[in-house]
Amino acid sequence: MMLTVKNLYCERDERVLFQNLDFSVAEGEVWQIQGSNGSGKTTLLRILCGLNDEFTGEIYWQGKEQSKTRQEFNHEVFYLGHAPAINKTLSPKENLSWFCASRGLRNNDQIKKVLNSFNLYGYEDLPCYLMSAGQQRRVSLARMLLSQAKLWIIDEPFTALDKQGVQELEALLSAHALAGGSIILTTHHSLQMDYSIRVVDLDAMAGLVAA
Amino acid sequence: MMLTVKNLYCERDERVLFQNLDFSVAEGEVWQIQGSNGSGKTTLLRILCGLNDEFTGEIYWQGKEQSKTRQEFNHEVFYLGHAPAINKTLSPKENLSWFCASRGLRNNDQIKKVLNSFNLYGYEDLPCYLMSAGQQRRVSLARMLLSQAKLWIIDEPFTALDKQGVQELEALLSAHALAGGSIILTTHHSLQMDYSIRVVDLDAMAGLVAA
Amino acid sequence: MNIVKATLRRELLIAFRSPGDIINPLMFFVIAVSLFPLGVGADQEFLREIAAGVIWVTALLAVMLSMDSLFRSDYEDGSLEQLLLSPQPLYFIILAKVCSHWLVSGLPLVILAPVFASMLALPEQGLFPLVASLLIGTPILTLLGAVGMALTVGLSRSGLLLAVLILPLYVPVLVFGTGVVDSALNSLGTAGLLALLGAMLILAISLAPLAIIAALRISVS
Amino acid sequence: MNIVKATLRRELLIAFRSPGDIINPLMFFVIAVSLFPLGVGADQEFLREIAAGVIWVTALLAVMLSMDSLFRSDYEDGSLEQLLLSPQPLYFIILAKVCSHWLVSGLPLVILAPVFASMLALPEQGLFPLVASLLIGTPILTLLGAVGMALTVGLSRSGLLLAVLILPLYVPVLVFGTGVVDSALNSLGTAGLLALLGAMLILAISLAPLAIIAALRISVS
Amino acid sequence: MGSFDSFSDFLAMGGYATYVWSAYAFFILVLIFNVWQPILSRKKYLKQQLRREQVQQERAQAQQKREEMTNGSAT
Amino acid sequence: MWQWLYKLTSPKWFYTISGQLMPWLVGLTTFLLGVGLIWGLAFTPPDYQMGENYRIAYIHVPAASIAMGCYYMMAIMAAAFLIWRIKMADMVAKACAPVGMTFTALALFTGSVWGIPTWGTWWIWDARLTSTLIMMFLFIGVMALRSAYDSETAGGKACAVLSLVGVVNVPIIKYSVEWWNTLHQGASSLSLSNTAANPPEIWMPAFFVGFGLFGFYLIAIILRTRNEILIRERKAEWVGEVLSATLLVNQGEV
Ligand code: HEM
Ligand SMILES: Nc1ncnc2c1ncn2[C@@H]1O[C@H](COP(=O)(O)OP(=O)(O)OP(=O)(O)O)[C@@H](O)[C@H]1O
Ligand SMILES: Nc1ncnc2c1ncn2[C@@H]1O[C@H](COP(=O)(O)OP(=O)(O)OP(=O)(O)O)[C@@H](O)[C@H]1O
Ligand SMILES: [Mg+2]
Ligand SMILES: [Mg+2]
Repeated sequence: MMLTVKNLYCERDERVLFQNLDFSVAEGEVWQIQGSNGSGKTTLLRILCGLNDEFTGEIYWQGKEQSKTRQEFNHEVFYLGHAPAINKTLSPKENLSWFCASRGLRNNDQIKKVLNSFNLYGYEDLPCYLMSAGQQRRVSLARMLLSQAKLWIIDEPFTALDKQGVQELEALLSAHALAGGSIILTTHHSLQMDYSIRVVDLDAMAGLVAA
Repeated sequence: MMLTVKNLYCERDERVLFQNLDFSVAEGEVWQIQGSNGSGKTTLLRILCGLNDEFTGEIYWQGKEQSKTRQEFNHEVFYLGHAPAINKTLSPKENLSWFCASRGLRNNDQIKKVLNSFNLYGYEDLPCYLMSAGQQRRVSLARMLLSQAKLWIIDEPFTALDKQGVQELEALLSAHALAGGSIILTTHHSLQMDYSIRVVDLDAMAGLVAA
Repeated sequence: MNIVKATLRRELLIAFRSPGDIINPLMFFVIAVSLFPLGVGADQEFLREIAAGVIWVTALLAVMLSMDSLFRSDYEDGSLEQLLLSPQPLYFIILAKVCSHWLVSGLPLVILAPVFASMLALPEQGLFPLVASLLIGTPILTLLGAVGMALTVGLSRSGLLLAVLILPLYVPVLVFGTGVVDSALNSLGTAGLLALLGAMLILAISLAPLAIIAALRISVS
Repeated sequence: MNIVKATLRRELLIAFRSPGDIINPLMFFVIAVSLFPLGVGADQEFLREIAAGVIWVTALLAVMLSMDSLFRSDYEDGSLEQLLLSPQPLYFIILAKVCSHWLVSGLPLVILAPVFASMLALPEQGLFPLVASLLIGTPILTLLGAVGMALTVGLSRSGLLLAVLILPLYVPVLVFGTGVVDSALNSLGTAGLLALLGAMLILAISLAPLAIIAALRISVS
Repeated sequence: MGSFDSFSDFLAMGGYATYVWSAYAFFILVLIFNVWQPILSRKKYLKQQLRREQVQQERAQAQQKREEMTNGSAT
Repeated sequence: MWQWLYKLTSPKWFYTISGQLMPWLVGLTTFLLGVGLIWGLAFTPPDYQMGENYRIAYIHVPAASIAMGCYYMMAIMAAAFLIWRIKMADMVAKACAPVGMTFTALALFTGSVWGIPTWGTWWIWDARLTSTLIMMFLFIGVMALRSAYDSETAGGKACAVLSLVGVVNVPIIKYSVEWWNTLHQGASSLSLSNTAANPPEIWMPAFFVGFGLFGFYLIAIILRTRNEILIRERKAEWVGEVLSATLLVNQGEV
């Protein structure tokens, strides 16, 4: 088991987002977090990757308590949130090379290859503010491949992508899972992957705080 | 004819959003502007109501050139954009009463009635930041009824509304049109109104700037 | 004018609901004024010479820095669009907005100024001229600042840009304002200078709203 | 450390791409310094007395007001989350960020300060101590300001709140900084005071990043 | 040398050499800057335009290739 | 007259005419500046009071007055752009800011350098000096505002509004600062030497340098405006032709 979640409970503004939440993510598994707007999907992902600690319950990373293996955890987990984490004045190459450095990688030669595979040939050195929303999203997603992480936690990765982009991303996710990696994602888009997907439905978990 | 648009042309970032755009909105008509993301729907609505003057072509309001009848035009047209125009520290009542004053109306007694009809009974005096996105949207929409305008220009009015809210809004739009008012709106949601709707499709209008 | 009353009411309500907008410029003024004795030395003889200048420069900076709350939230929540589409005379709406902003950010400074002036050992005959000059001068600063703010409200990262744009324009107000106190301390008449400041205020009241409206139209489109 | 180099590179690149971030604090400094003679009078005798204090207070305000560009855009585009999830030592990344921010917003002030000091008629023997004290003092200001900024970056309208939070913390730096120049003008030794400032800098370098990290975690969650 | 006795006198400017010559040096600097900068930015713009055209051509070619490939695999 | 003015508002006409005019302007400017500078530097007799250092006046005075003229020109162009929406006016206004800034810097620098031997200090808070410094800030403000806008038209309009607000203020600034200074210290001690009272050998070169510098100012504005035309009108057919022609020529060296 890579990630194990036990008895997770989170409330916000007098409303329970989820309670008694238990699940384990094994290698090669793809998990989708489902729920309507405001049901707590983003909150859950941020709890899982350690950006939010307003919860009770336990999270284990490869058997050890997550909060005690932070460095290792950060090495092996990649998180991509709603925001693209792309500086608009920098070019894709500059953005990605800082990203690599921030993860302790030295694969500058790979950046160009990965950008090409995301259909960004010719845009490597253009400042990102000159690019469309979809292209910026691609730059953001390119980091997934560069990160060399085992577990990808991605929030709404399909936003702003066109049809072709969606297909390519789905293929990429399948490939990562087939290669033994794991994925936790949320999306309002219905996935068309040839891969079995496990689901956590947060709408079923909600409730009112007991008075 | 309330609003007549002749030979409208608009480009942005080297891309023609629309060209040779002609249409006339008569009393009792509902027009929907269609198009994919970034096709220029919002831009068109803002041009029509006079917030944007980066275009060429003519716009007539009741036969007169729009730019020459600004005051009258502003009296008889109501615009609601992406942003709700709701100050979050004020209550719905306070927000709406300033709105009425800004349109030269003195119908403070109507505000409560309109708020009730938008299912906001009991929320009149709560600051808006304590309300959900949907409730804020309702406050914003309540201004439509208060405005006493003939032409409503509304951008994505259905966002953040739940099922019931959507039905009620559709009924409201039909009622306005039946009473002789006109509506121009954009939405990604498929309208379920018993009313014939005219369509402008912007995707068909786009093009590249001639080199 | 119903709309003027309504706008004043709205703006004052908003300000009192988020008290930071009133307290912060005042606190900035108080802290910055207190920094000067620490920076230039606490000699009374000496402080009295710089008192009026320091108070004026700090008040000027406080007014400039408080401008951010004038149009920012209206721009972000879309109220500014509605305002520009109002069939009522825009000139008066804008004037009412600026006026209420001065009431919550400028007036408290004017009221507190004599306290700090006497902490800085400004002689007594300078106190009333100081207050009078601030009373006429700060509205001019607010009006000019509103023009700068209207020009920069649409920019994502304006930061200190506002300062670069409008501080040079503040120079005459500063010169005449401190001039009033100076004349008083040298036992010269202050009426002429105050009248000059008043004329500038009238000029600003009549022209600045037009510039603000033009600038807001640019920022919103 | 590869990550330190990479962070410095990134931050400097961003700064040079949006030159406003470099120019605006500098222009604010220059304009605000020029306002003082207009406010307090142009008498040379008199200006030299306040020169060091005015330069220090204005530099302090400029540094404080420039802080907004340190974490704001990273917060808004989500880079801050990525930074906090980095497996590399955060302490050094933060230090590199603060350092590059000082290089673009603090260092130019230090370099330009002697020019404006001599415009304010600061005697020559005060110039070097002024530059030395600013060189050691402004990084402390930047580090303290970064703590305040990290605390307020998550708030939608921080504005003058930052000023109210950190200006009081700036007081010791201001006192010792102007003290250095004062001692020099009175022909006393400046080494002791500079050493004290240096000690404060070392303290700030070792502790402030920890406070910044803690504050950023709070702001992001 | 006009009103000067010698060239070195001219350079010395009656003891004011630093002032006069630094003023004139700055003057020349301003002249050069105001001509050079627009010329430089014109060159940069032309270069950029050239590069844009090249990239556009390359993208068009790549697009064509991809279309040919997908058409080929479809039939 | 009107037709000519109307033509001026056409970028194409401006581009071609300025292109044809340029060699003449460059020639005339070089001649005037060359004659004026050599004459002024080497052939005029030294001033009986200031000695040789008055030769700084030959560049200081025209630089200062052209800088001020440049600000007014920028404001006029701003008005033309806002009122009649003449795009050319905005392009010229855009060119005015950096040129005006460098000329102001030149006036400040030469004045300061001149002040060291004559006044014994390179800076005093004299009315004229202070108002020149503030004019420099105004130029920088306009440039900063334009660079902060992404959109060309919006930036142009914003700068136009700022320039106009500034131009209302310029006389007020000048007057206020003059008033302020006389109260604190006598300006008489700084009275600048009066060129009108000097013999023609002294002021004739000043005319040459003055007109030469004015010619140079026009050249600088025209160069920048031409660039701006190429960038903004890149979709116009005639610009396409100009571009492809220059690109063909340049392809060799690029
Ligand atoms: C930083 C220092 C200085 C600045 C900013 C400055 C600025 C100016 C300005 C704005 C003008 C007006 C030009 C016009 O009206 O057309 C001017 C003219 C002049 N300046 Fe300066 N100046 C400075 C220092 C000096 C010094 C040190 C001297 C000589 C002792 C000097 C001598 C003159 C003369 C002779 C004129 C022409 C006078 C006239 O036409 O009325 N300036 N300067
Ligand atoms: N910073 C916050 N402080 C307080 N409450 C918040 C905060 N952010 C979100 N919430 C509330 O927490 C709940 C869950 O929000 P969350 O962003 O996790 O929803 P989500 O499932 O990701 O929704 P979406 O589909 O819109 O992305 C919502 O009701 C929201 O109002
Ligand atoms: N301020 C702006 N400056 C320049 N270009 C803009 C600006 N705002 C929008 N655009 C561009 O104009 C085009 C049309 O945008 P617009 O907002 O009108 O689209 P839309 O049809 O309303 O899209 P959506 O469905 O997402 O609301 C887009 O390509 C966008 O990139
Ligand atoms: Mg979410
Ligand atoms: Mg839209």
